[in-house]
Amino acid sequence: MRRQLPLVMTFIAGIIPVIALFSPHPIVVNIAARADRWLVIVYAFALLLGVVSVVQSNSRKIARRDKGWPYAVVLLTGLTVMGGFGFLGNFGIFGGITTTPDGRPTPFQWSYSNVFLPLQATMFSLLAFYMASASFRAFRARNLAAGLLMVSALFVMFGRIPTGEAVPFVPMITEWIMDNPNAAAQRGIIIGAALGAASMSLRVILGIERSHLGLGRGE
Amino acid sequence: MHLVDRLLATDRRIIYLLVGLGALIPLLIPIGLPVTVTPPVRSAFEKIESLPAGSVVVISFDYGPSTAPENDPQAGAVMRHCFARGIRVVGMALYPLGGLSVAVEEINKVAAEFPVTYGVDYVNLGYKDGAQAAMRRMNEDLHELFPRDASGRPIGELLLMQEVRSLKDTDLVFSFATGIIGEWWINLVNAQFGTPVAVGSTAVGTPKYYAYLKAGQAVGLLGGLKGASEYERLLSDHYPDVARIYESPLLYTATQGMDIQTIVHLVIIALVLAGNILYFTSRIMRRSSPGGRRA
Amino acid sequence: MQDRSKRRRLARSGSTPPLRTAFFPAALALAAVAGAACAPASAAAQGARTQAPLEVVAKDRPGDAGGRIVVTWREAPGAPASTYRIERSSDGTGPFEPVGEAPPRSTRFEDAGAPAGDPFFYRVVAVLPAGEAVSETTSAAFSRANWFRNDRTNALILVLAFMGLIVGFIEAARRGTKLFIRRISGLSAIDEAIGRATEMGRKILYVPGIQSMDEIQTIASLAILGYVAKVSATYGADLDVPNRDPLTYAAARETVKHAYMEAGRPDLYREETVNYITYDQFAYTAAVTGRMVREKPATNFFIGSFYAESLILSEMGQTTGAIQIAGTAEVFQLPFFVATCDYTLIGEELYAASAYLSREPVLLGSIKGQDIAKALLLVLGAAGVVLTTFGNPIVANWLTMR
Amino acid sequence: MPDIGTWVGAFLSLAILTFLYRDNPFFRFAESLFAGVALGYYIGNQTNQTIKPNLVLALARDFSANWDLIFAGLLGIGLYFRYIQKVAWLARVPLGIYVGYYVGVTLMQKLHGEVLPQMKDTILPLSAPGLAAVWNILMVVGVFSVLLYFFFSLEHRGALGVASRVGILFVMVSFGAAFGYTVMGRVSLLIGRLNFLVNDWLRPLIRAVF
Repeated sequence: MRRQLPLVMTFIAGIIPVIALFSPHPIVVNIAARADRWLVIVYAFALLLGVVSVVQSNSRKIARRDKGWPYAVVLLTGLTVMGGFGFLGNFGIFGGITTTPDGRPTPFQWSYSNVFLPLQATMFSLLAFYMASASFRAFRARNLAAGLLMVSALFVMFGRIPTGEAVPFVPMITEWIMDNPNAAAQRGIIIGAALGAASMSLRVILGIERSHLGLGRGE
Repeated sequence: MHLVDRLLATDRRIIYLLVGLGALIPLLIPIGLPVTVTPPVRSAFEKIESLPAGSVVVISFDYGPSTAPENDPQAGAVMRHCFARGIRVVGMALYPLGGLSVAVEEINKVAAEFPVTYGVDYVNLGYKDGAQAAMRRMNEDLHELFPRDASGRPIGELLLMQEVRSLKDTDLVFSFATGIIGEWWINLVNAQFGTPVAVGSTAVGTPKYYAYLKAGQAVGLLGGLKGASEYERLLSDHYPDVARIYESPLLYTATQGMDIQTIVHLVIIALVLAGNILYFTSRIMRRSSPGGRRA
Repeated sequence: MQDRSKRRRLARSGSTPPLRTAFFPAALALAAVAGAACAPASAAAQGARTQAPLEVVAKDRPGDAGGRIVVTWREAPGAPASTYRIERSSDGTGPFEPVGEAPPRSTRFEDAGAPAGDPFFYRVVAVLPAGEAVSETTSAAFSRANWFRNDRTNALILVLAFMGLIVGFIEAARRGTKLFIRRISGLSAIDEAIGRATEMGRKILYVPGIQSMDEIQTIASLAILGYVAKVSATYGADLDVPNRDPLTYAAARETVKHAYMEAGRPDLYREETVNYITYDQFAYTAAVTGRMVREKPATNFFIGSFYAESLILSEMGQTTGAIQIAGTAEVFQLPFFVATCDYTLIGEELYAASAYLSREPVLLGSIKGQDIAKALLLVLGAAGVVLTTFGNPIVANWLTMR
Repeated sequence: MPDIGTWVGAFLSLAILTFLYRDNPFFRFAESLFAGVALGYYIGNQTNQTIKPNLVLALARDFSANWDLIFAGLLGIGLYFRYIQKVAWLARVPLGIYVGYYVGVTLMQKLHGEVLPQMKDTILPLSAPGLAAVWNILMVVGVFSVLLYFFFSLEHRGALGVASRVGILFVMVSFGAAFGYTVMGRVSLLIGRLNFLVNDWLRPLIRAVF
C-alpha cells in the first residue's frame, strides 16, 4: 500500500492527458480541465513547505548564533514584512497587493517595485559581465570543435550589431549560421531530447522511474 | 610568469571593468548608428500589415521586469503598429513573475499615445497562472478564464470582449516571452488550435525559436533588443505618426539601446581575439623554449 | 456559450439576402414555401426542381466534441449555382432558417452550431441565374460527442509504436536480454568528482535546476541525485542540495533520504542536506553563488532545467575552482555550461543518465527502445526525404500533426 | 531629488554590483534581504492570485459547480503529512499525482508537439533549385547526424563514429551561435539597470545638489 498507492495514482493521473489528446469527448475534456485546475491549487499549497523550511533553518541559525547569523535576521525580517503585507492583502488590509483605488501603490506593491525588482534586475544584469569573462576564457581555438564554436560565436556577435551589418556578407553569414547549421543542430537536440523526455515520462507513468518519490528504483 | 601568461590569466575584474565602461560611456554620450531589417522581423511586420483594420490581435505579456529592457520595446512597437492600423488589441499576462505589472505599464503607456478607447480598441485581461492550462481553456472560453479584466471590471461589460468570446475570434497571438511560454503558444495553441502565433523573444531564447520559425509554426520573430530596433525602423518608415513618437527624447528606444550593444559587443570580440592571440603566442613560445611545457 | 456565439455569427452572415431573381417570382415563392414537403405546383417550379442539388445528406461530423453537422450534396448536372444556401429546421416541416452559404462548385458545408443530441433537418438551396432551386429535405441529423479524434490517427499510431517499443524492450530486459549502453563521459566523471570532494574535505553542491516537478528534466535530475547521494553517503562526503522550487525540495528530500538509507548510512543524513532557499530565480542564484564563494565546494553539479542563472552559477563555480558537471535539455543554456563546466550532459544524455548510472536492466531496456524508436524515425525521415526529392510528399503529409 | 523608492532601489542595485569585485557585507545584506522579500512576495502572490480566487472564492461563490476543488485542497494539505511521522508516506500521493499528470502532458507534448512536427519539417526535397538544395542537404545531414550522436546502444565506431563526429561539429557551431546571440540580451539587461542608475537616480541627484 505505502509503495503502491503513490505509483498507482501517478499512473492514473498520467494517462489522463494521454487520452485527452486523442479524445474530443466533453467528459474527457472536462476531466482534463479539472485536473489542470486542481494541480494549480496543489502547487500553490507547496510554497508553504519552503517557507517552513526557511523559517526553521534561519531561526536555528540565530538561536545558535552561527557565523553570519545577523543575515538570517535580515532574511526573516524581509520575509515577515513582505509576506505579512502579501498575506494580509487577501483580506484587503493595507489595500491589497496591487494599487489603492486612487492609483498609488500599496506597501506590498511599493516593496515589490523598489526592493524586489531592483535586486532581481541587477542580479540578472551581472550576466553581461560573466559572459565577457567566460568568452575570454573559453573561446580559444584549441581544436576543430572549439574553433568552430569560437568562429560562429564571433560571427553572430559581430553580425547582430549595426557595425557588423555594415560589413558586406557579415549579416548574410550570420543569418545563414542561425538558419542552417544552428537550426539543424537545435532541431537535432530538440528531437533527441524530446524522445528522451518522452521515454523518461513513460518510465515515470509506468512506475519504473520512481526515485523522486523516495521509493528507490527498479522492480 | 611571462607577460603573455600573465595576460592570459587576466583578473576577471579587469574584464568586468571594461564591460562596465563600454556600457556606461555610450549611455552618457549617445552615438546614433544605422539599423537594417532582417527577414524574421519583416515577416512579423508583414503579418500585421496583412490584417485588415478591426482585426483582433492577442498580445501576451509572457515576461517579467527582469527581461523588460528587451521585451518592453518589442511589445511597445507591435502595439503601436496595431493601434496605427486600427487593429484591436487584447492584452493578457501569463508570466508569473511580474507579467501583470509589465502588461499594465506597457499597455497604458502605448495606449496613451493613440486616440484609442479602453474596452473598444483594446483591453487588458490581466494575469492568469498555469499558462498551459490557461491556453487550453482559452480556445474554449476566454470569459470563463478571465471573468474580470486587470482593473477588476467584468469583461462582459467590455464592448470588444462581447465580440471576442474565445481564441477562435482572434486573428493572431503575439507572445512576448522570456522563457518557455512562447513555445507553449506555438506547440500548444498553434499546433492544436491553429491560431497563428508570432513571438518576441529575448535574445537568448531566439535561436530556439528559429527552429519553430523555419518549421512554419511561428509567423514572425523579434529577437531581443535588436529585433525591436528593426521593428521600430519598419514602423518609422511606414507610419510617420509613429516615427514622431519614437523621436521623443524621453522615450527609451531599442534603437538607442543598440548603440550600447555595439560598443559592448566590440569589447567582447576584442577580448576573445586578444585571448586567442595570447593563447597561440604562448603555445609557440612554449614549443620553442627548451624547457617545454613544464617551463 | 461557444456554440451560441458561433451561431450568432453564422446567422449574421446568413442574413445577407442572397440575390433574388426577377423571373418567376410567384413560382419561386411557392417552391420556397412548399419546399420539399409538398408536391411542386407549377411547371416553372418543376424546372427549378430539376436543377436542385441532389443526394443531400446530413451527418454528424466525426471525431469532434459534438455540435457540428456536415451537409453534403451533389451538383445537379448542367446547373452551376452561383452560390449554395444551406437551411435547416428543427422539425422537418419548417420554418427553415438559413445557417450559412457555400461557394459555387462546393459540395460540403459544416454547420458548427448544432448542439449535440438535437434533431436537425437540412436542405440546400442552389442560387441560379434563373432563380433558386431547393433540394429535398434530409432525414433528421444529430451531432454527437465522439470519443476519438480521427484527425489524430497518425499521431496515435506513432505514439503507440513508440510506447510499444519502449515497453517491449523493458520486457525483453526483464527476461534477461543483455543490453549495451555506450560510455557517457560526464557520467563516468561523477564518482571521481565525489571522491575528490571527499579527499579535500569540502562540500558537494548539487543544484537540481530551478523548475518544479512538472518539468521532466527535474525528475531526471532527481534520479541522478539519487545516485550522487548514494555515492556521497558511501564515501561520507558532505552533500548540499539547495532548492528553488518547494515541490522539488520535497521530492529531493525523499530521494536523498532514501539514497542514504540504501547506502546504509542513514546516520549521515541531516535536515540541512536538502534545503530550501527562496522562490525567486535570481534571489536563489544570489544565495547559491554567495554560498559557493564562502564555502568553496569542491564539486558542483548543475543538473536539471536551467534558465538565465546557468552562467551565473557555473561561472562563479569556475572562479572558485570547483569541478563542475552540468546537464540540461534547455537548448539555449547548454552553450554556457559547455563553456564553463568540465562535463556537460547534453539534451537526451540527461534522460539516459539514470539508466546508465543504475545499470538496471529495466531502465536500460527503455533506453534501447528509445534508440530503436529513434532509428525508425530516422528511417522514416530518410524515406520521406527521398520521396519528397522525387516529388512525392506522402511521408511529410502523413507526419502533419493536428 | 530622487524619491525614497529610487534611493532604496539604487542602493540595493549597487550592493549587488559590488559582488563583481568580491563578496562583502553589502552584498550579503542585499542577498539575504532578497531571499526573504522574494519568498514573502510569493506568499502574497500565491495566496492572492491562486488560493483565494481559484479555491476559496470558487467554493464560496458557486459550490455546486466547484465542489471538486475540495479534493484539490485536500491534496494540497496532503503534502504536509510528511511532518506527521505515522502518515508521512501519504505525502507521496499528491506528489505522485502532480508528477504523473504533468509527465503525461509532457509525454504527449514532446511526441505530438515536438518530435513529429520537427521531423516532418526536416523532410526537405534535396532537388530544390539553386543553393536551396545545398542548404536542404545541410539541414538533413545536420539533424540526422546530431540524432546519431545521441545513439546510446551502439559504440560510436565506424560509420556511426563519423556521423556522430559530424553531429558534434554542428552542435558546436550552434552553441557558438547561441552564445554569441545571447550576449545581446544580457547586455540589454545591463543597459536597463544602468539606465535606471544614471537616468532615474544619478541625474536627478546631481541636478538637485548643484
